Amino acid sequence: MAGLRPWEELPIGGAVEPDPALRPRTGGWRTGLRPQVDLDGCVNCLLCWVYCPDSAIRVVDGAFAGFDLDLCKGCEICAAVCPAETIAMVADDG
Amino acid sequence: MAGLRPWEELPIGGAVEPDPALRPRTGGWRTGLRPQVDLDGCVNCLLCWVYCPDSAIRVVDGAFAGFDLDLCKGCEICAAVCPAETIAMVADDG
Amino acid sequence: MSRLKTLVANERGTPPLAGGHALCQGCGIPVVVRTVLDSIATPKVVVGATGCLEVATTRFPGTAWNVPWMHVAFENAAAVASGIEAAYRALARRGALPQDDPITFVVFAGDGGTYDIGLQALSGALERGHRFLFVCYDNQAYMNTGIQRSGATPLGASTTTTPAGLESLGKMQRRKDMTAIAAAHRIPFVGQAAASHWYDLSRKVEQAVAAGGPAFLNVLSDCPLGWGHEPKLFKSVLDLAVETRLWPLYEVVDGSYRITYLPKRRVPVTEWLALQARFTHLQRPDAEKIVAEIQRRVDEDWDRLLRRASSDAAATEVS
Amino acid sequence: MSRLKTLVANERGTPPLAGGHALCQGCGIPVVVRTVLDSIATPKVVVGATGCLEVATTRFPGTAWNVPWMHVAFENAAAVASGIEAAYRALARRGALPQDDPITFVVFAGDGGTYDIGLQALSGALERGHRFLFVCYDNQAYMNTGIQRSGATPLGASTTTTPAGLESLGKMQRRKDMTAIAAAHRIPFVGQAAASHWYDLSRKVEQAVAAGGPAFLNVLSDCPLGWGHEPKLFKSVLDLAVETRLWPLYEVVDGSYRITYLPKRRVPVTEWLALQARFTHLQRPDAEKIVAEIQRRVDEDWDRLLRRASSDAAATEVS
Amino acid sequence: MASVRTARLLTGSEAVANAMRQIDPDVVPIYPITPQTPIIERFTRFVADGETSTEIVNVESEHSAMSAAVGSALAGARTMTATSSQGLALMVEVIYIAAGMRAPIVMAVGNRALSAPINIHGDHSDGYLARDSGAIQLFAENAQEAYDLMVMAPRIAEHPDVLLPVLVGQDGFTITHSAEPVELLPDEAVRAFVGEYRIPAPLLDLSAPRSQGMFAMPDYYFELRHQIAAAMERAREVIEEVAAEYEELSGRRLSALEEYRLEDAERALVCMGSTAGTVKDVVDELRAEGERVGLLEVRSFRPLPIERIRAACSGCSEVAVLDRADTPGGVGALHAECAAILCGSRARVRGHVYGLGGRDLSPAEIRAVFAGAAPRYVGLRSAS
Amino acid sequence: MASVRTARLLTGSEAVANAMRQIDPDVVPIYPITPQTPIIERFTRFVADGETSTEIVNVESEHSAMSAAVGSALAGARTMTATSSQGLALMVEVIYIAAGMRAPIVMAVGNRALSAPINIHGDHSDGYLARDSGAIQLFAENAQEAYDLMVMAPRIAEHPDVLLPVLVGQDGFTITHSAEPVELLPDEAVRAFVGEYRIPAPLLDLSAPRSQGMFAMPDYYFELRHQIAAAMERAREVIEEVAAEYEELSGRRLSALEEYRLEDAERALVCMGSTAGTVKDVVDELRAEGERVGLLEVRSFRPLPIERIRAACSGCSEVAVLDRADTPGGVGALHAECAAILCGSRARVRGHVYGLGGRDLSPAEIRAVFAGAAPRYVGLRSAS
Amino acid sequence: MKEIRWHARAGQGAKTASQLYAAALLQAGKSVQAFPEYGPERRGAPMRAYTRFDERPIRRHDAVAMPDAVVVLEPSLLRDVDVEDGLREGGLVLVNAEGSANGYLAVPAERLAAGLGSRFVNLVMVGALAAALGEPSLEELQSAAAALLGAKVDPHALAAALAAGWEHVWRG
Amino acid sequence: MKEIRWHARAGQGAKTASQLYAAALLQAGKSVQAFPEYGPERRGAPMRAYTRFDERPIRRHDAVAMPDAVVVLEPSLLRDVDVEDGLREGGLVLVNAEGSANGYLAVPAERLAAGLGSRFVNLVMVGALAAALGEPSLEELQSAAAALLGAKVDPHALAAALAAGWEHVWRG
Ligand SMILES: Cc1ncc(C[n+]2csc(CCOP(=O)(O)OP(=O)(O)O)c2C)c(N)n1
Ligand SMILES: Cc1ncc(C[n+]2csc(CCOP(=O)(O)OP(=O)(O)O)c2C)c(N)n1
Ligand code: SF4
Ligand code: SF4
Ligand code: SF4
Ligand code: SF4
Ligand code: SF4
Ligand code: SF4
Ligand SMILES: [Mg+2]
Ligand SMILES: [Mg+2]
Repeated sequence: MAGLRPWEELPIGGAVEPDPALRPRTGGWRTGLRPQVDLDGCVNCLLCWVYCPDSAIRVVDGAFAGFDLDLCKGCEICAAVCPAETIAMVADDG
Repeated sequence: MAGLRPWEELPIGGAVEPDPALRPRTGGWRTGLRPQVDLDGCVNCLLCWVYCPDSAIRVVDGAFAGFDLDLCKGCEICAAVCPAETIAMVADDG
Repeated sequence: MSRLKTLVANERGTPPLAGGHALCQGCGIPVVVRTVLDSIATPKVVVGATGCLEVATTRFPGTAWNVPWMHVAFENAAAVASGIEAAYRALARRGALPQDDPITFVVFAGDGGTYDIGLQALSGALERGHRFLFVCYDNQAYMNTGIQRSGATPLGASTTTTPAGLESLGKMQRRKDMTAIAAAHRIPFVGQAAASHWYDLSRKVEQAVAAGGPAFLNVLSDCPLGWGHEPKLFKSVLDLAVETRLWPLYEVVDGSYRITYLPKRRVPVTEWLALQARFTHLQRPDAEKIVAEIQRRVDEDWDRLLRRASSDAAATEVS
Repeated sequence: MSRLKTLVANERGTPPLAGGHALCQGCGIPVVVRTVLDSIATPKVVVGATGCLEVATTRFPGTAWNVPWMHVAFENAAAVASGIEAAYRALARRGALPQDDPITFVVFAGDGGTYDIGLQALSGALERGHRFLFVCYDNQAYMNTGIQRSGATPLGASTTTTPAGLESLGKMQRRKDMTAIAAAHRIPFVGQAAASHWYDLSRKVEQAVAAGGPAFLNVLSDCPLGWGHEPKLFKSVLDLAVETRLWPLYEVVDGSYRITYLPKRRVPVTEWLALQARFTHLQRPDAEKIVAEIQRRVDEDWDRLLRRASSDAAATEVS
Repeated sequence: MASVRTARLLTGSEAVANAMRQIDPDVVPIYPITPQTPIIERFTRFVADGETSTEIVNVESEHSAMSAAVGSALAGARTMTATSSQGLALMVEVIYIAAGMRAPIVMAVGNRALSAPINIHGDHSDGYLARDSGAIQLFAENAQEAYDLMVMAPRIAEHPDVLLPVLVGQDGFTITHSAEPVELLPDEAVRAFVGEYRIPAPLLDLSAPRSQGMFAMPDYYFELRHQIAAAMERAREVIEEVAAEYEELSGRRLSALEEYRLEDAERALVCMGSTAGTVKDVVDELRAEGERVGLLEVRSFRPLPIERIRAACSGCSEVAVLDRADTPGGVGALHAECAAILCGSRARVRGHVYGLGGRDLSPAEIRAVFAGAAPRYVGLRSAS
Repeated sequence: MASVRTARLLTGSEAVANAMRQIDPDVVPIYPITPQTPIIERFTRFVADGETSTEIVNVESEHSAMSAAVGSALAGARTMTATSSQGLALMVEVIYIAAGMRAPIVMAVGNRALSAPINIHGDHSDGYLARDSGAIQLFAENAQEAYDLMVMAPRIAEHPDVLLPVLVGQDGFTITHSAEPVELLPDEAVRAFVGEYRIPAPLLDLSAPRSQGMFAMPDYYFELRHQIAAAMERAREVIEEVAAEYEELSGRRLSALEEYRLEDAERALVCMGSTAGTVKDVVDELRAEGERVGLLEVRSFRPLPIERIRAACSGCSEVAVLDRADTPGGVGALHAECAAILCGSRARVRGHVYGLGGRDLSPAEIRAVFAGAAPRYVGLRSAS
Repeated sequence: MKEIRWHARAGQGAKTASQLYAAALLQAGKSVQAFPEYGPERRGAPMRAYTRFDERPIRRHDAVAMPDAVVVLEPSLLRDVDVEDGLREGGLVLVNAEGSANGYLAVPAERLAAGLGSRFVNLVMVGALAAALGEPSLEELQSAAAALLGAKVDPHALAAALAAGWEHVWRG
Repeated sequence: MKEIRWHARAGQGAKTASQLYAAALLQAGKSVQAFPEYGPERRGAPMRAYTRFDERPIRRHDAVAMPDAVVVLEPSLLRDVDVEDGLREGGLVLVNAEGSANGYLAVPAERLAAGLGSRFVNLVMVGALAAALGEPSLEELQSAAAALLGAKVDPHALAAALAAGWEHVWRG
């Protein structure tokens, strides 16, 4: 338990402020497949964004802008719900 | 606390079998009035029996048979519900 | 045998609940208990929640109960009954019951032990389908501890935890509709009854016991002390609750609503309020709105009930 | 702005619930949470019951929440929210709030924390009229502890406490109808929704927040682990629950029922069952009766719902 | 003890309800249970009459009372409640949580026996049930002390080094329902004494959104939970600081421990609550008879004033500890802890259990305890 | 410890579920909570497969689990259940009641820390919470003992002189989830060992209707509640009787207290549960190094084998007591009670708190405890 | 120290009587204590209350075992209850009754109250007790009653009831 | 005593591996212990399990701090987790990987399992570990697997997976 803080340094009652650095990098949880988009086919319906359980769909200026693979757990939901069928699951080699 | 039993003599878990002798004689709770019936007027509807909270209406062979003044608390409900108006509340002189 | 004769017969000898208990003069609870238990022909086992009934009938070493009776705590009567009923089934299956008679399990709990602190145990038991009859004697407040508001306390009532005062007009929330909540559990039988209407109550008990699953009865029961009226007004005050449509008598059988008593004319709720000291403050000028609101809700609820009952009746006819 | 744009806008910057939480791959819960919170424009304060959502988002010292969030225990989320809301009102009255923004209070609890162990606290809070939105993410079992049956588990489902086995066909009781139970509380807004139907859900959230009193939303949320299906079937399996009428989408506004989505055709429940490993044993010949019973109850409940909705609609038109 | 001249006749419940009125907390979740009910009844009447502006939350169970209190206190509102017996037992899960989340809730307790059998009278079983919870527990000797401790409680609970729930106990009926002379401080004095409610991380502070009530694995649980023990240590000093300040205001000193005629005592009796008053009379009598006896009245059961107990008994050869709660199959709590504290001193420590479920303790029985002639269970009717 | 040859690899949970299968109780109300859940999961699978004929009651909360258990056990059916942590806390009100009503319920406990913060790992806080309840509490050292104690438990609970709930504790995860060699007795042997369920006043006996769970005033409460303490005294002997009989059957002796190499020990350590195994290894090491050390493993926390503890430590000059639960502001339970027991002996009694929320206790730390070099809170990360 | 025991039926105001008597003594500079003894029984059931007073501060909280005086608000209780239980040698028993009652000091409180058109039988008995024990003064009683109950009831009615009992005994 | 640490993602069967290895050793007459280490994280998150074995009865229940061998079922963990943490001098690290992996002993368990048409990567690694440590025998492993998992899965498939791992290492 090296690196863990002693009791004197912990916040009162364990109340914490959010610190993104302390969140697990859940991209590592993927088990072989990752989503890939063919942007040409994207109609910007953002249904992938709505239904992604891991907030791994990036939206910039209201438009679909790719995947956050640090977060994406590879569930394939985006691929399944994309009405344009423009998301495919591909081998996760990285 | 004279007359009370020692712990060794109490039933397991305090489970008791009913013993009428240990019930309070609630007739003593009356505060001035007791019910009196004019049997002539009684139509044997037994509504007094149904609505007496203290089980103080005697029924013998399916017929109204007077009050159990050891139990009657003098609430006047019987008098109020008697459709024949044949129960009156009278001074409770002993 | 007439229903009344049956009741008398069932109580003969050792009545399930004996006189010589310590409930208040004129309390409505024993009327409910006697009518319910006398309407059941089989042997009965009774479970009680903490409350006036329990406290005033079982001071050690005496008891007013001549039937097997168990109390564990305030909030868990339905769970205790679940355990007893499960034991009964387990022992029956193994042929290990002390005797063969079929037993009817009856739970008595006040509105506090039903609407509030006992709701969860009840709801769970209803979902699991234990076969018992749960009877709520609803006197609209925690009476045993001295008249505190409960989920059953009606809008505007003064209680010791919602006292009318310089800046208060009593309880400011409507009562929970516990009968509707029980009905939403879709158990075989749910009924709403009143201590004043013995025949209706007795008939519902009979149906409930026959229903073959969990049954719930919500019985309005007066508390002269907490409502603030003379004991002798027992029947008047309950009758008025029914006649004003404030406490409709109805049943929900397998999910279908049926009104079992149709009041003749619209009696304004003010007549009911006027009988009880807990509503005295509603005669203050600043309380007019509350009274109107009470009436409005009574009307609205009654209309909804009529609607449910008539559409359910229509469906039954069709099918 | 379209509803979707609004959601996107509300999540921009620091999303209320951030990615990088530890819920399973493909879990439906975060979809519910995001849609609900993104549909609310005001600042939000969130209360959570123990369950997958809580455990997987708040391992000390990290948290996935960017909004004020509190968890106390499994069974008391509604009571905790009552206290927070009461504090808010008390401080507002005294002008002592840290800031002026109006706050929306949202509670998230699983079906276990809503239908079962959390029911009583919820019921009490609804009766008292606290102003918060209680969202049940209903995945039909205790998932956090490893898929045990809850009051929400449907008839026939195999769970680790109602396992299908040589002498068992899974859970033998129907599920509690929690939406109807909440509706029986006569609060301003009750809704039934599904994680798969984001628009319907989002619209209901908006209505619920605007309702000006306690609001309850029962949202079907899938659990690929507990239901036994591939994560990618998220939408298919939920869609089928809706289309089979097993999980109707409807709302109860001020006591009146309204169906918000009418499935096009009658899809048999077997289609829904077939997708999920928890129902595999229902393909055994001895399970035919159970399947028929499931279908019968779905039909019966749907008919009743239609009836309620149409008679309520008629009444609204009249008045 | 109040000076009789300026005192009013109040029950312990009324005294505490008045303290609450004067403190004017923001939120008070309530649920009735004998014998604390008169507290919340009296207090809601104050609210109904506009004498305080508190938000009352009429919850549906004690579990919810404490849960609502945690939510409210950590949201940023001064929060109080009250309970007894089964109510405390039902909410005890949440008392532990309140301590762990450092919620400075003040709760009046009308101490009462636990079921079964059900009994509504006084003993300390309910307080004992929460003795590991991390809540501070103070026991009043009489109605005046119940009032005084209730006024001190928010200052202790909310002290930045403490931030723990404080339970102010008074014996059921014996204090809750006994009318005694009670001197109230002026309303303004109480308001000034308790001051504003401040906690380090109010949930409603939107500028710093925080997650509260976290999940902790073995890597952090011990450290997080240890905050409570550390806060308790500090509370020992804080209680004395607050007591000193309160003495300046009221003339009454409510220390965690009261040593009564213990200076040169050979034999000491240790107890809590209303019994202490009766014992004082007996001590006076025995002293008059030439016996070197004294009383150690524990007012703060949690934190227990360990060092002071050791010091106070340093001269004693016999110490009899009275527990008003039983520990079947084990050693009574106060007895065992005093034994641990005095282990190694020259004192022989004895334990007695008494007064369960409202059983009276008579001066004659107290004399027997001092004389070493009392059985372990004092006042129990036994065939032998 | 199982003989490895005939043993199966089972977790503590599986071992206990198997004991339940063999006992085949009539009614088992269940509610899931980590880490006991595997017990009820495994057991319901036995039921689903027809390996027992138990009536499972899938309750909606632990409060109801214990309530249903009281109803069932007193109705006349052998009844078991299981819980942990918050579940035990939520039902603790009813555990007291079960004891007072003399309901011989057997409950498996996967001991776990209490919130807040929420933590699912092992410590003894939950058991400690119920230490005054009147329930017997046994703590297993490993999976084998969990099984053995579970088989013994009905005999203890249902003994006519006892009639109390029995909690069979095993450390969360460390035992519940650790697979170890476990020897099961033959099914018939277990059935014969536990025998038929008999209680003096079954509710379902219509021939003698009784009222149970009465209201008691101060005139009778003390006496009624005292039945528990008296039954606990008797339980001390009953446990040894049952242990002796069980030894004949199994070859394993599970006494209320195990003295490990204590004969001539100068320094003793006292602890409960899975830690005892690790301590035994350390004792062996230290003995090998020539140190006169030993272990006192408490298997029966309630009733605590008071006389035997006194006797076992009579020769020791130092006794270190390890509490796997904290008592903030007070003295640890086992520490305090051992101190009370040993008060007057020549032993210096020290207390340590360790292992909260699953914090590991290493052999090195145990050595430090023996050496008197460990801090009060062993294993706590501290800045100082 | 002096100790009084009050016997009545629940609902007859024994608790109020015990407190009022104490309040008046408190005004008179005494140290006091007053407490009721409840059971699960309801309105109508026998119950007791107690008053203690002393020159020195009262600290004890044990039960009143040997009262110096007993006041019986409800004569029918004489049937069921041993009102003399524990009474000190030479202790006083005051009973609400006409004429004489088992040789106890009878005060026709029912009648006296009725004569005033009031229900305050309990106050009549408090007045009677004060007269019998010689403390506190009628004025102290009346002013304490006004303070304790005056918000709900006309102080004159209170004063009259107290006076009626006081005078009945005083005049002998 | 020997101690093994297993690294995997939740759902990949590390707990089963740790128990199976222990069960086989138990059959072989050893004293054993196997336990997982859980967190709140779900399927996909890193987790650990442990196996202990010894000639003498194992009584200790402390954590495994210094394992003699580490088995990594999921190669991607090497990125985030220090698999060598606490490893004893000369301790063995077995990784499910092709070719070599950071100098650890690589077992292409994914490929070997796939080659058998099975998903039992964990069993392949168990076989490999047994071969590497020289105990228990493959037969003991296979019979333990049949006893532990045979009710749900075809024992031949289990045996094949174990053999594949065992042989891969054995053949070197
Ligand atoms: C956990 C718990 N909380 C509170 C109480 C105190 N208590 C006992 S009975 C009661 C009120 C009962 O009210 P209700 O159920 O309506 O029955 P009634 O008194 O009206 O008969 C209360 C608050 C208790 N016994 N247990
Ligand atoms: C009093 C209490 N009992 C049991 C538990 C254990 N427990 C924690 S979460 C949970 C299941 C939650 O189920 P649900 O509410 O449906 O949420 P989900 O896990 O499905 O997200 C259980 C049983 C607990 N934390 N507290
Ligand atoms: S769902 Fe498909 S079409 Fe819609 S935004 Fe996502 S990628 Fe584009
Ligand atoms: S695969 Fe799943 S987690 Fe990844 S982006 Fe698509 S929906 Fe999100
Ligand atoms: S109610 Fe009247 S008429 Fe009817 S039985 Fe009674 S006395 Fe007779
Ligand atoms: S007066 Fe009341 S108690 Fe007496 S008989 Fe009539 S109804 Fe019964
Ligand atoms: S208080 Fe009310 S409910 Fe209770 S016994 Fe008296 S009248 Fe009946
Ligand atoms: S177990 Fe089910 S509900 Fe829980 S996180 Fe996993 S998928 Fe979601
Ligand atoms: Mg009630
Ligand atoms: Mg769930």
